Amino acid sequence: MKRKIPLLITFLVGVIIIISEFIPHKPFGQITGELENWYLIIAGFAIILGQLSLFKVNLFKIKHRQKNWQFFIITLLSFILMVSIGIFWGTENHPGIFGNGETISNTIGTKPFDYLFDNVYQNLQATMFSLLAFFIASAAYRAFIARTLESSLLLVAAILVMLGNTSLGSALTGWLPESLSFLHLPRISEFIMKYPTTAGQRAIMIGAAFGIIGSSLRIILGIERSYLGGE
Amino acid sequence: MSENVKKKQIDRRWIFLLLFLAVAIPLIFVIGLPIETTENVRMVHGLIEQTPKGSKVIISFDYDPASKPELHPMGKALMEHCFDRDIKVIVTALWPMGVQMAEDIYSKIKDNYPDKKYGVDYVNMGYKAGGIVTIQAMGKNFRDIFPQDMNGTSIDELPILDGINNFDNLGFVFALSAGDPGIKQWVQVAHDTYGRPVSGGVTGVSAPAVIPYVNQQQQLIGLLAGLKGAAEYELLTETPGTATSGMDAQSVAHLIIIIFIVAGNINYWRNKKAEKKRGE
Amino acid sequence: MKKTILMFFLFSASLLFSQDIFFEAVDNPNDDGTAIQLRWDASNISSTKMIIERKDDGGEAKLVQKIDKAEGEYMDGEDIKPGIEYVYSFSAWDENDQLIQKVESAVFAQAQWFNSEKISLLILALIITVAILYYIYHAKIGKELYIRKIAGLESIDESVGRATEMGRPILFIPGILDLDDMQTIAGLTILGKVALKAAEYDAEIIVPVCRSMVLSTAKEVVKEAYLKAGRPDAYNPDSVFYLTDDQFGYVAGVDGIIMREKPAANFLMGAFYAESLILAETGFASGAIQTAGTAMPSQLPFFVVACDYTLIGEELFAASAYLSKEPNQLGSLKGQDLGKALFVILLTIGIVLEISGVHFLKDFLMVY
Amino acid sequence: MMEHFFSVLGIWLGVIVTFAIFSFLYKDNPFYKVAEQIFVGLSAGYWFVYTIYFILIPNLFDPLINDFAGNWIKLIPAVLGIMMLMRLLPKTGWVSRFPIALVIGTTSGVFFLRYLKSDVINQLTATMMNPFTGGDWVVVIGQIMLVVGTLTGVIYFYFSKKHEGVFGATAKVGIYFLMISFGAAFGYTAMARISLLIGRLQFLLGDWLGIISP
Repeated sequence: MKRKIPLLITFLVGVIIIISEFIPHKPFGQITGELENWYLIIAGFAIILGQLSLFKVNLFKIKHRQKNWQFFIITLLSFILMVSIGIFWGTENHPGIFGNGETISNTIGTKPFDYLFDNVYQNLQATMFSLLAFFIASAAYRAFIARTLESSLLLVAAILVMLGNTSLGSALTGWLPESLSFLHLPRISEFIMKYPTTAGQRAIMIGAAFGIIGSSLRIILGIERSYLGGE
Repeated sequence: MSENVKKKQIDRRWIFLLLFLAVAIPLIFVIGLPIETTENVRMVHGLIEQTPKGSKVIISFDYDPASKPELHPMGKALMEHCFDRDIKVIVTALWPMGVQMAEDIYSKIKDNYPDKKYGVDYVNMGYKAGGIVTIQAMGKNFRDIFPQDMNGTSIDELPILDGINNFDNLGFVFALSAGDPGIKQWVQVAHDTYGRPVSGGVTGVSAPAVIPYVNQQQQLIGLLAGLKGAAEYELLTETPGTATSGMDAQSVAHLIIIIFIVAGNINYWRNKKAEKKRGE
Repeated sequence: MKKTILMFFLFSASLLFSQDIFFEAVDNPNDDGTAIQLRWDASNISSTKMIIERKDDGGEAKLVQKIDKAEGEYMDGEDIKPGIEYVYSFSAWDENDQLIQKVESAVFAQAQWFNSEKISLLILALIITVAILYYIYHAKIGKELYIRKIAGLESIDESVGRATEMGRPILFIPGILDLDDMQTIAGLTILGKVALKAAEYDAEIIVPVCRSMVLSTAKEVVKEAYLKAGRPDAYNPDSVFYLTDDQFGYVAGVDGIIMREKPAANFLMGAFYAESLILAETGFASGAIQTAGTAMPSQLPFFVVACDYTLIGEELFAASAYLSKEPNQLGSLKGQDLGKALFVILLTIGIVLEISGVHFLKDFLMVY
Repeated sequence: MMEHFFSVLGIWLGVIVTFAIFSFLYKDNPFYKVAEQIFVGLSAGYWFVYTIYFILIPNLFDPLINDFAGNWIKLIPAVLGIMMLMRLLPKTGWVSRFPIALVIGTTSGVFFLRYLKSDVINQLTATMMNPFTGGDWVVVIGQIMLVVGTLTGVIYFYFSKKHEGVFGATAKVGIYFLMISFGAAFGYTAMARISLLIGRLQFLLGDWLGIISP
């Protein structure tokens, strides 16, 4: 009961979706359309679940005084802050339960939710990801070594693409005559991208696609059940 | 194997500092190196040029502030290009923060287009979860997925959405995509299932994986890839912005990284040789 | 499709007498009968106002769309039902509000039972489904299915041996995603193999993880490996431990371990994001033999240049199937292989045909 | 006046968190940890609020409240959604299997079709070309590389045959193409990461210090 019905649901839903691809006639399209609408709503609940689980996990860590537990208080506080100002006064285009909070908006320029998003969140996220520029530079010097024919090919292609993808590439080889224009760095980089890279990435894409097709099929047919969890 | 390397390891923080300077200095002292356009960007430009006036298009903002430096200039140049060509823009977002990204661009450019009205020439439909399944649902019934725009106005009161029941009457779909869900899902559904033209702009990280879709089948019509793609597009639409002004720094930083790779390799092989000699 | 065109001619040919404006209404093919395609070309006349109207089953005319393009197409999907006749009219006015011309076109909306454009998709879907099920069945009844050796896996013996020789530990990282990711599962299968070797050679193994679910599974995997090697006493439960959930915090933690313990061999097997290159770099700098494997395409380049061996994409799953001998994985892999073989064969034939100027195979596979 | 104060304060807040994160480059430290946890908390809060305002209200609550008779069917996903939330409690966790089964079934069905069509069949037809036509010799060479690279690349990922003889050589060619494509990916990733740093410095030098015009 706890396992059989979910397996049956997965099977029926998967099969209906696949069938309706080939049979445009009623009622398959309608059923699929309805299922897809439900999916959106359930996905919404799943996101809520995700955020609440995060809350729960952090609460657990604080309660059991896990390593660095003090920092997780900050996580919880920022979460509560963002949610409450979002619900009280809403977001840029959405009123909250206390309306639009005009007094506050007039004082700080925007709604508090957007103020936090624009000034704190945006900068935090953008900076987190910009750290990677530094790590790439350091790894470039310390770890990217051409030890084999394979890695040499990789690095040469990388350098050509990097040169071609800058203004520098045009400046360096801009003097080449028309008859040698294929040696122009931006052209070389475009060539690498358009042919060998497309070929390589296409091979990966196809391999991965068969993998996804295989696992989808196993899930629909109930052969693969790990998504239901243990017990 | 690489015992040799660690003995002469320099502190990586010096490398960090060098890169920081390599990016900061060209931003302050602008060189203005030339930019050349590539075919994929010209294809994107051509698609918008060839779309008839009055057409309605979807621009999907599927990114968040983490990719803003790359995708935001594309979004801005594209939206201006559409407004210049009298193309009506319907904004959707598969990432929640995409809503804000689109609004940020619209609020910056709307003063230059006083005759463009919200709800007639532009609308922001807000965020929907569910990725590929939701896109497929839009293709069946757009109005079920988007009963309201982001302000809560009913879809029936928005003139721009007259006749938009699914993807049928759209000029094209343009995805500004930083990952999953994003451009791949739009290609798979909007083009490969419903036959609408799809184009897009992606971050440099995802560009190679998306490039096989730019092919004879026209699964994608052109592609803007990373800051360079954005700068080329700014050049074509003659609206230089942050992408163009960032290209100098980009060039110098690339050069620095290339020098690092070459120096690192020379270093490695020299140490290796020295070690071999000692070993003999 | 042919029938539709024929019907369209029967109904609208008589109405299309004018040369100035071209206008036609056609049933949208391969749908459930709820859309009509409208196409027009009024570029021969100069008109300031054009509209399309529709009469449902002889009822009142109502506006479908105002037109501002001289040439174009529009899909009408507003309350269309199959089996009803719709009469569409296209009217154009000049600047003095004088009607220049009105063209009518009638059409029946129809629902189809099979989408003829998708026949190639259906055939390929069936072939692949049957192939995968066939091979899974074969694997289940115990038939031997061959899988080639994966180059990266051969490094396990070498790495573990070297670690033993040097008296330094082995570091294993099963990616940074949770158990619901296939790559993590594949990583843990490989962990089983590495831990077994480590137990046999009596080398120390360290497994820092960043998900609590992964922690318990990884513990079990390592413990089982030591049992299998007949050395349950040598198993140290503290060798598998949880660091932290967040990406960069985890990286900083693992970096610290690499610096302190100086493992002789690193294994990075599973799903990785941006942290891949930091881990690989630190590992390289510490002088370890590194073996990596991931299906994250954007991280593969960094592994290839900074590691000694790399399992590329699908190889990770193949390695896991090879090691676990699990019939579902094995059978599925074989079925997918058949798909790839079919791809190569069709592509080769297709290219030969294209070169000789025969296009039917490509046309058959193409939908639009 | 106040508005100006808050807009300046906003920039300073941005600068402070930017440097807090950058401090990780020196070493892992409490400032970084605090900034990181604020990031996690705000992010979760943002998703939470947006999901309610953009999905649950317009697609579920509003239709049910305004026109219950026409939308009663939406009670089904509502119940399934609540079943999903029961995962939060260990005892009722199993209830969430029903909505998960529906979600996984839908995704699997959609993936099966879409990947087969877009990533297999359409890639097949896109590669099915006469490589000798369509442009000058550069294009012809490129197209030959495209065809050969795709074929050999797929062969590399074929696991049912030993890599030896002609087959092994073909797979070897495939790996070279994969490596070139990884090289391009490497170059593009490096470009992307640097762009992000440029974006940050444009903020610091422009919005904050005003040295460059943003």
